[in-house]
Amino acid sequence: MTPLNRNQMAWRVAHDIPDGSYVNLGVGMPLAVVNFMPDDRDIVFHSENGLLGMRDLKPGEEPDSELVNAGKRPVRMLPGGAFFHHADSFLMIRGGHLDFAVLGAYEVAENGDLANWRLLDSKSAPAVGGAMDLVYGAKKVLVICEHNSKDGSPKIVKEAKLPLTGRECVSKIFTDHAVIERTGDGMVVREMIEGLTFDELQDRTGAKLRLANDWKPLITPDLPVEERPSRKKQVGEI
Amino acid sequence: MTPLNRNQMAWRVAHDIPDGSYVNLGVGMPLAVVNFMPDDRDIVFHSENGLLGMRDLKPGEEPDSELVNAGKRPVRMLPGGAFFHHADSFLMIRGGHLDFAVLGAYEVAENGDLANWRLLDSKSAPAVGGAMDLVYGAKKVLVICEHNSKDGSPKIVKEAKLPLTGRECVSKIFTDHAVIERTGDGMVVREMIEGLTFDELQDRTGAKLRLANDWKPLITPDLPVEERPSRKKQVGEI
Amino acid sequence: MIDKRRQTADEAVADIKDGSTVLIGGFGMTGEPRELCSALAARKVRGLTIVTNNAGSGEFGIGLLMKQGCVDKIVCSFPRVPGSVVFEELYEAGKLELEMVPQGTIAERVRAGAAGVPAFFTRTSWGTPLAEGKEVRTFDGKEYVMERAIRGDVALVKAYKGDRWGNLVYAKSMRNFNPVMAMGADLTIAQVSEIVELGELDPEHVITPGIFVNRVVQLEALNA
Amino acid sequence: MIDKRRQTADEAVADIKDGSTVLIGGFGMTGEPRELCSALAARKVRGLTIVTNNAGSGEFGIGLLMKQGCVDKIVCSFPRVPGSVVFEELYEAGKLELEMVPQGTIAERVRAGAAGVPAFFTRTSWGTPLAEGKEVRTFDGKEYVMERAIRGDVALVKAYKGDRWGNLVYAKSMRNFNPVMAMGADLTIAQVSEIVELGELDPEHVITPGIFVNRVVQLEALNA
Repeated sequence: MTPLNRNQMAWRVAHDIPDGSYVNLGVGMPLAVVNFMPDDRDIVFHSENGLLGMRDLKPGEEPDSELVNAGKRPVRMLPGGAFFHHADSFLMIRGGHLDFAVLGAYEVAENGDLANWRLLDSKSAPAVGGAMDLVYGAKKVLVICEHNSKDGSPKIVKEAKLPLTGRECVSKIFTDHAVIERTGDGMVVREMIEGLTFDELQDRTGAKLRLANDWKPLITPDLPVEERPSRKKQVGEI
Repeated sequence: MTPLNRNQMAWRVAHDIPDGSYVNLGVGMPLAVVNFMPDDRDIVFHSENGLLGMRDLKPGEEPDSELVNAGKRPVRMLPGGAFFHHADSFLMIRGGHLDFAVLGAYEVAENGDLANWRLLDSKSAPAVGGAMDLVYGAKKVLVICEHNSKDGSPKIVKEAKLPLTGRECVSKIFTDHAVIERTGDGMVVREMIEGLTFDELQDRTGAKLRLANDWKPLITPDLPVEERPSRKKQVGEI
Repeated sequence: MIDKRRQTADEAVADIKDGSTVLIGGFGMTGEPRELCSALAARKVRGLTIVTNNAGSGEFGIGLLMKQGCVDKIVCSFPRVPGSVVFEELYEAGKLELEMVPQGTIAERVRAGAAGVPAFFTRTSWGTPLAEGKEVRTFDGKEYVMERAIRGDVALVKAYKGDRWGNLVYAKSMRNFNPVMAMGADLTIAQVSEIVELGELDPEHVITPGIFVNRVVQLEALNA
Repeated sequence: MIDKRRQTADEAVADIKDGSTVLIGGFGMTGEPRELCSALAARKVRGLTIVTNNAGSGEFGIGLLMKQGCVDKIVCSFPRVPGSVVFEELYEAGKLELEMVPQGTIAERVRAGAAGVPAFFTRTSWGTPLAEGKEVRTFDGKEYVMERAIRGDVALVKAYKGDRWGNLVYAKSMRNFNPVMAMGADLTIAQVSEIVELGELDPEHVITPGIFVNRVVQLEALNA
């Protein structure tokens, strides 16, 4: 059993987003999703700092300090893109105009509660950004996160203990182990990585899961994660 | 004693507006104010349909059906003008960004209440337009109206009987007889036309007036009103 | 591929249902999406509530929608303009419900609906008959009226140029209510004078980003 | 004649008073009106409340304002970014009050202040610690939090080009919070890369109409 790496998780999320969608990617792991969109889909990426139709720079492309995404990293614009100010940008988010938000998580509860902005033991200042806007604004909230924390504790829990970002807002969770959908009838496992049994998955999960009758193996291409020069992790990168 | 004509009233209002002001002109008589602005003043006219920096067409200038003012009449733009949509236009009005609104009136009460959108005996539909936005939004509301209705009844009254546009909102009234300012201490006559006594003016007025110590004669140039082909008066032209 | 282009006004409005709330851009005849209104009128839909600034001139566009009996209720600020004969006849005959709303309050209520704001407070209309029955609340010593958001099932708008992603730009004062209405509905249909290639509209100059627009149809040329 | 041009950043900020609420545009370093902030910091004003998205990087711009002890309180959504050392030091020492506000709620509260809306309802932050102490109200079966408008005494913004009437255009993502903050204060001061002749900015492309802007000062060239 080999859990997915970050790129494979991003790839899996990318392949869940249908052609023609308007999508916001949260800072951190979600930002990688843009790199794995299937070529045959027109997806319009929204960045809360006022961009629609952005993409990551191509290798070797010159960065422009005036053209950055919500993670403050340089991007480029596709033909058909548009710039707008923050009030209009959050009108889009809060008014239900985005099809998907992809967010990281510290905890997702069985009822869909999400906590992803503040740890309890943190002595330093909190930082919420646009997460609380996105959780209620986007039509569907997709979460991308490791199935378990480094200490092995589950991120999908019975009840969230951390300060919430939003209540009952998560639609689907993409982890390195599984794809799990929140339904009217609880958390349903749609896909699991090969070599993992449902009981093993349940053991690693705080919330009660149910295996879909038509569940599938969670298979992605090999997508090695490049070593990047280490840098101080930004708050909000989950 | 010769009351001012409409052009002279508009001229007098125009000369009350200082250089650098942002001004909205209501539909009807107020629209004439734009024609009499002193040349040495930069005044930016706002039109609620989304224009800043408009002027009336010059004689012979070709009208453009896509470039009209709030009265739906063709205008031109000055260098430095801008277009914007209705929500932004009324943000400007309601957020206190305009220095002056010039409005017509059916009645102005002693306490500054204004009625200018609906007659009581009207069988047809009311029409409010942007008047209720302007009365509370502009820093100062200037009223331009005849001193008396055709039947001789005063337009400046003790208490308004018609449905209000706004309460305690009028700053100054420019009639064909006088310039009257609303102060913390009641209605004060600043200017009167020559040949009219204060008692005569008070007789033609429903509200209690007080003559300013430093009152002046109300003098304007000769500004004959051109005969225009008569047309059905628009609702809201007061 | 995202392609929001439609061939005709008829095709663009084909699935609008009876009883819909329809936001309509324009200010008088300037920027009125006349052909979309006419195509909708031709379908003889029934029971519409329309939200717009004026109540149409003549028997085309908004006037035709009313003439054809499509409209039960109109929400507007200034129904009567020269030529608003259809409105006047229906209104005086009691066949059309009118909700009179100050012009800025229409704009702000529609923007609120677009922005996920269910209600807001405004000074406009305080102390007047148009505030009757509305909640009044005092903030910092001044009274304000609570207004509810308006959300459309459909918006019909007119723009100058558009592209297949639904990005729109306007020409001069035709902008007026169009970008506001375009944001405010579940299904936004734009008629434009010209559909241009994707990328021809400068991203700095797009006024209505395509995220708000579902269908774009090219009609007459501007000023034709 | 309307001439909002000022010669230097120092001149532009010379009369900003102690205790002012200052709205500051920008998103991280992009679009941050750094020179205006630095000029204000050099005056060693005291007791400012600043409203902005991030809490500065390094010891310039917003960071310098804090470093110089000008700021008592910061209202922002995401204080910590790489290099926000001044903020972190002051915050952890209890020398800086922080009001944490969701990013969209900052934008909407400032816009409300600009639009004469004293309060509005939003779903954002409902059920979270950031809604504690705020009024919650149900509309159509869903709970919303009431948020109050923010109004600035001063706004400091950065734009690409401006003219003597105060019209502004931006370049790409430097737009961000700048047009919002520009609308939201009694005194709005813009630093631009280039002041152009009146009429050079196309009225279709103006993003911040001059009505919102009181002073314009030309500083460094873009990307210089």
